[in-house]
Amino acid sequence: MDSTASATIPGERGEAPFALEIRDVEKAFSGIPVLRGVGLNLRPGTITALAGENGAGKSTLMKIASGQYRADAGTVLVRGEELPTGDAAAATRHGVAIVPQELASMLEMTIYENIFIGRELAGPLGLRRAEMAAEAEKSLREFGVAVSPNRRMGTLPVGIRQIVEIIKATNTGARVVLLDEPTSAIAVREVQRLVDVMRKLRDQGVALLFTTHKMEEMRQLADHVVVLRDGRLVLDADMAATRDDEIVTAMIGRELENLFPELPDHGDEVVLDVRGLQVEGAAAPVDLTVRAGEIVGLAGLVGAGRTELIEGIFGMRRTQAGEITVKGRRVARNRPDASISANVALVPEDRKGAGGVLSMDILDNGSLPRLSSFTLGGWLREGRRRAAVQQATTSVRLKSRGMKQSMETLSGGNQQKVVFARWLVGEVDVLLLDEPTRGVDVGARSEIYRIILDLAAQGMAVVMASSDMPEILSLSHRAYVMREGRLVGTLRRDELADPDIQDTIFRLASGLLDSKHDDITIDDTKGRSA
Amino acid sequence: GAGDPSAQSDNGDGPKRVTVGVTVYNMSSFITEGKEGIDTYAKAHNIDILWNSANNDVTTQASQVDQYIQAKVDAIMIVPVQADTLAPQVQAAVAANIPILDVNATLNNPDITASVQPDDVAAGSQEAKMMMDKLGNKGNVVILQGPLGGSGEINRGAGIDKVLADNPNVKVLAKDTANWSRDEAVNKVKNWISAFGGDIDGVISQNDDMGLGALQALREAGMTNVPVVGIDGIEDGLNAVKDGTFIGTSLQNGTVQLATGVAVAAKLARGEDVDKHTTYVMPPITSENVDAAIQHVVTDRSAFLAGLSDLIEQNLKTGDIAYEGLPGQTRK
Amino acid sequence: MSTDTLPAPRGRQRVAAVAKTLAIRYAMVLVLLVVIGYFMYRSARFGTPENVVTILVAAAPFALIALGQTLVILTGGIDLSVGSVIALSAMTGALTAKSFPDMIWLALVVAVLVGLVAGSVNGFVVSVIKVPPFIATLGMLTLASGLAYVVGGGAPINGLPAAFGAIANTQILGLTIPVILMIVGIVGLGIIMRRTSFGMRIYAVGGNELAARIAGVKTGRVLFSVYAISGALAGLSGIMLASRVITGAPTLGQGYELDAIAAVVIGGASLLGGRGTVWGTALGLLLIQTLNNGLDILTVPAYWQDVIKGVLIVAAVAVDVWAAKRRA
Amino acid sequence: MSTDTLPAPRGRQRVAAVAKTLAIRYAMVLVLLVVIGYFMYRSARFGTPENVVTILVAAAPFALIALGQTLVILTGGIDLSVGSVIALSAMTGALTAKSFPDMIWLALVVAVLVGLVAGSVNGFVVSVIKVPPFIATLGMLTLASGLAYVVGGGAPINGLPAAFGAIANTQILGLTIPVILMIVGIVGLGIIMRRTSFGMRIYAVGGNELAARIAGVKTGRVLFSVYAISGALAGLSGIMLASRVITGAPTLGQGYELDAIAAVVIGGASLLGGRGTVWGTALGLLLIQTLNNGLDILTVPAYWQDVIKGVLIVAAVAVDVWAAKRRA
Ligand SMILES: Nc1ncnc2c1ncn2[C@@H]1O[C@H](COP(=O)(O)OP(=O)(O)OP(=O)(O)O)[C@@H](O)[C@H]1O
Ligand SMILES: Nc1ncnc2c1ncn2[C@@H]1O[C@H](COP(=O)(O)OP(=O)(O)OP(=O)(O)O)[C@@H](O)[C@H]1O
Ligand SMILES: [Mg+2]
Ligand SMILES: [Mg+2]
Repeated sequence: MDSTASATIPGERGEAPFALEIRDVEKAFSGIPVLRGVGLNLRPGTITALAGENGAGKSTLMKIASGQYRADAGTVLVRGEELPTGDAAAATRHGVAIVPQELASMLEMTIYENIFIGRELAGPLGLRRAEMAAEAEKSLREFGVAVSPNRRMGTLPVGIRQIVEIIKATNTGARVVLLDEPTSAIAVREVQRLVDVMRKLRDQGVALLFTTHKMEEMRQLADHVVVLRDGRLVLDADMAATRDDEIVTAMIGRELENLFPELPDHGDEVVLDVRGLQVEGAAAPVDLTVRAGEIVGLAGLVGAGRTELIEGIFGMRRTQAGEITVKGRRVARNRPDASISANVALVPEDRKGAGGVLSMDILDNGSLPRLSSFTLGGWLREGRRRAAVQQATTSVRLKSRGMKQSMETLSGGNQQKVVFARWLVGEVDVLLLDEPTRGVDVGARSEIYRIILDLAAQGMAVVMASSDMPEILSLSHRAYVMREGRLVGTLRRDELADPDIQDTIFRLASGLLDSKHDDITIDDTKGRSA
Repeated sequence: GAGDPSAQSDNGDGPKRVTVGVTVYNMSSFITEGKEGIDTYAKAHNIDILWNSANNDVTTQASQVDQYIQAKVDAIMIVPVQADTLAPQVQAAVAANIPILDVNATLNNPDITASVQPDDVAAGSQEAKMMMDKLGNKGNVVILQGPLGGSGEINRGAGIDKVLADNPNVKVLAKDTANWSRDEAVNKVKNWISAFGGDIDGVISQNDDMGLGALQALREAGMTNVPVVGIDGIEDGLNAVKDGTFIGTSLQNGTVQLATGVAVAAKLARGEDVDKHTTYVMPPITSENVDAAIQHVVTDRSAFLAGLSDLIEQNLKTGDIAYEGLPGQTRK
Repeated sequence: MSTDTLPAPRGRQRVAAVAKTLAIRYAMVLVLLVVIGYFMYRSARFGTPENVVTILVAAAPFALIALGQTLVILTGGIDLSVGSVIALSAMTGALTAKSFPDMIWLALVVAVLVGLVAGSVNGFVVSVIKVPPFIATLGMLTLASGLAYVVGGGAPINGLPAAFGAIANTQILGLTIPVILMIVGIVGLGIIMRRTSFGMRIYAVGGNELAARIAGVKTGRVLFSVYAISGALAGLSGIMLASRVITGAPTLGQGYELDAIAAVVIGGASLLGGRGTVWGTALGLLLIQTLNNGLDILTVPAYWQDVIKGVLIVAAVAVDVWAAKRRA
Repeated sequence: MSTDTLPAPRGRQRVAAVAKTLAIRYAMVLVLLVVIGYFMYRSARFGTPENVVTILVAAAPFALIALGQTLVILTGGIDLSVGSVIALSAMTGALTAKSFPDMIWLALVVAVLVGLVAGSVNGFVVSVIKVPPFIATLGMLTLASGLAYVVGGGAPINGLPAAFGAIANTQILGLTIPVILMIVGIVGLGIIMRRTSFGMRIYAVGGNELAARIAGVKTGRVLFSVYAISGALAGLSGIMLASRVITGAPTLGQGYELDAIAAVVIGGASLLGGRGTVWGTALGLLLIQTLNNGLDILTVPAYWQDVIKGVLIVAAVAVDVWAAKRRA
């Protein structure tokens, strides 16, 4: 650990304790060390970025600091007081709040109940529900989210749930706030609100620690950066004094070339043709055509209906009308198994809820969608299955203890890699991606981009919904902006290179600009083969 | 059930039409046969029956009695789930001037109007006696009990214990409940065979079903000459007596016992004179009279039912309500 | 159903639309009303005030355990032991009444305490030792049922003082004490669940234990208390049952747990926890008890009653599932 | 703990370390061995081959339903109806045997078919109508139990031909048919669950139904089939029970569902689905049956048996929970 960071502080004003002090924490799972003597100090009124590859131990460290895990060795101190290890409620009482990476919401409860649980407002006549709802609404409005605080959490998309989690953690009056990938499910605009909220808290003297895989966010927010690699702290420095490539090198142990590879041209053959697809609850039917090798991006704000559209195409969400053809063959609607048979693949947004089966191991998760190709009369052909999954997971640089490791013990980013990699074991004609690199580290991200392009080059059609703007801009041949379940604008490749494009997209997405704008037309039918 | 009064309202000028509410503990073969007896008697004597079963739950039975009181039936007959219960319900019935009687198990309530009770103690003694005779008053036995705390288990057990007390040379190796059930008994006895092996000289079962389970367990262990005795005289029990695998049983003819109950209830409702406390003393069934018993219970049942009404009228006059003309039975 | 995309319906149509909305919203109420209507049509006796009281009296002991069960199920647990705890507390209560015939209130206190202790053991085993609730309470089911026999040496406790009957059979304003307890319990707990942080935290623990813990809820304490409450209510139910029939029997309450759980689930609660209401439970309870009573009044033979009840319970929930889809 | 940071333990220490690892890994096996050891110490008869067979014979009917239950529980469901389905299929089987005394095999076929139909109804109600499994199978419990009485007109079916006993009592290589079915069932299903796509899909549906569906699993079909299998196995169990004692009783199998579910959960399965194994179930079953047998051999009175069993089952699972924490 870098000694300069801690050396300067306690001296200044005598014995002023750190907001959070982590000393020599060690943690192993089944004998395999995950944290190997990590020490870290957070001063009040600072924001620290915690960076590292998938599986480096970031979440584990945060879970120990918030009392969810018991450390094997080492201590955690909050304002000089030692926390009882493995006691989440005690950590909360000491003023440590956390937004976990895997969102922990009470799905059957309302937004305001989720926000106020544990510190309910009550008077002599019992709970003051109206007051709680009003306060929740105010906080939601600060984030620019216009949903009723009385909505059930379970009915909300992941992005809004993430915002509610952030509100919950930042409204507790906590002195230490830990945010584990708070921006992974939200788009630029919400990130901006988060930045405002975090800065406000910092100015109030709160110590914040957050993880992210995005360099811009670290730059924008952090005063300080620490990097974990293989359970060891390898960098602890002031943000201002550190270059991006230093951070990346510290993280992945090598230098990274271009994140986004060159985008090759696509073919002419129509692979995916969606006509008049009416997703249940959507305002209007959608038409969409994707050609061989073409990558179509879907941009929009949280709740714009990108996920719904993608899920509708795949058959995971009910559709009421429309026609889907893949390579000229009609695919039955509302049947994921039919989509899979037609070589359509989906990497869903919610990897925990819809992607992997957490109770199963990597091997099973990796082979589940293509089970038929690994069986003979219903009996598994272990050798083939193992070889195929092994190859696919290696290609995404999965960090695991082997094929038999249970999904739920993988780090978040590694889970995402499995959910992506499992389609690589067989042929895919249409790849539907919903936030494909959510929570994936930079190294693996470039790997995944390369794989997507390779597959596209072999003639696959890709539809990619993403809140990561660079991803949309650099990786799509064509992009749509969605609002309220409709495609409200199309952007060609050349338009995507426009320096003002981010602003255009934002204005389209929020309805400040409508599709009659000069450059932007819904030109989906253009060039469609009759 | 014969619950619809209008269906059979006009029955000429027989005795006054009355309604009897019956609640039974549950449907068992005893009750099912008994219901046939009740329906036969009721039809012949201008009685409407309201019939409910309590699923072995005391409080359900309490609610059913409450309902009969509300429905203002002319008499209530209870085959109790549990002895010594329902005091408040009996009180309410008496307050409403409805005769209420317990049949087959006692409510042990001084307010009860009448009762028709089997002599379970005598039946227990009777089967234990048969076993003692068979064993020559010495040896080791195991005992299968009914559900603990039920009046059958308590009273039959008391009868067995009384006989055993007089037989110091007979040792009880084990005694436990198999809840009247054949499949529970087979495992229980199997385990006892593991524990005691050939030391078991006899099985005293508080009912036939468990005795038949014991028989199967003994057969599985190759112990074919261990005597078994039961109570109740169900079809398979009687057959076991007939083929010699049971040394005997005691016939508790549900058809007779429950029909007698309804007969008493109807007479009370009509204000007729009737013996209010009758006891059903189970006739012993051995190889000598088993054929006649089988005819009454199984093979010639319709003939037996045809004569049932008269039989009961006669029995109520003599007071020997268990009489059904088996060899060895004499009318007092 | 988004009514705002359609022109506002009027007159008849409007009534139909409103009716449909109500039907979807209150599907289970509707099912109950249909059942009640049928019984009233079939028997004049069914709707009499006396019979309504009979239903309530029969429902009361179930209501008490179903209330406790609601809390347990809301946390995502299950309490299989309530039936046996009823037996055990009835036996100990009866024994107390027999030993101290002048202090009948003591029997009440002892029975509730016994239930509380049994429930607390469940709570401890679930919240501290972290044994799955199904096993923890199944163990207690077996244990308490054995102890119920031990208390009476294998026999029921009879010959209780008549005053023992006063606990359950005393009437206040025409209602017996168990019925009053039931009404107070449903209303009181309904309010507690809506209006106190205790209630909200029960939902939270069932909804997502980790999230609740991170938010500072002492989840262990919440878990412990729901089982303790369930036990105490079973104790209360046990003494009421014993007092009603003035006897202590080790078979009292046997199998009641399934009926209690059924009432909760029919009432719309999820066995996964986090979803359900006290009102729903009351509704489920009423449906079951109405069926029991109505079928008895029609003197449907017991086994046909089972056939009908089995089908109707599934049908009622099927209707509710259907309606819930439209509600969402 | 992390072995690479510590010097490798040697000699004695090493043995102790290995023993500890094994103990943690196979905690439930260890508990079972301790129980067996105690009984062997207390009674010389316990360990005899005859008694082992006695245990197996008693275990067999439970094993069949516990196997079906394992599949159901792995999907996150529950099948409460197996006890009643046993009764219903025993009754219909017995009735068939009585009506066609020359075609005993027909009784077997009819019983299994009746079980299959009952299970299929459960499967349909759960997978298509989407009624929660608890309610669907509770409805079937009530319905089938009612029908079991209807079949016999309220009474057991006695006077069956002696040949009816052949179904369960025929011996092959010294083992009766139910025991053979149990062994084949455990081994066969154990293999199926590990080695076939069917087994894997069951785990997937139970682990995360939505994710399974997205991965192309026809979840409805999987759900349907586990309930159908469970029903058919209950049918088989029913006819075996009836044949063993040559009678059809509507109370046969009553309450067996709890023992079957307990065996599955003691074996380490989660009622939330996705976790558990056939071997675990076999182990849980063996624990319960060994207790039943051993306590009978020691002639412990029935109610004390309950007390002991209640405590031991919880203790066994507590040990397993403790070990599971260390395993992770
Ligand atoms: N409960 C567990 N059991 C076993 N291994 C675990 C468990 N939790 C985490 N691990 C392992 O610990 C390592 C660190 O995981 P952690 O979640 O801390 O990574 P992370 O840095 O947060 O990664 P990401 O960026 O993907 O979120 C991973 O290799 C993971 O597989
Ligand atoms: N997608 C599916 N979801 C659920 N069950 C399925 C699915 N596909 C097949 N099954 C069922 O799995 C069982 C085994 O299937 P089968 O014998 O056809 O082997 P298979 O063709 O190799 O299976 P598959 O190719 O689906 O892996 C059959 O009962 C079949 O109905
Ligand atoms: Mg992480
Ligand atoms: Mg989305």
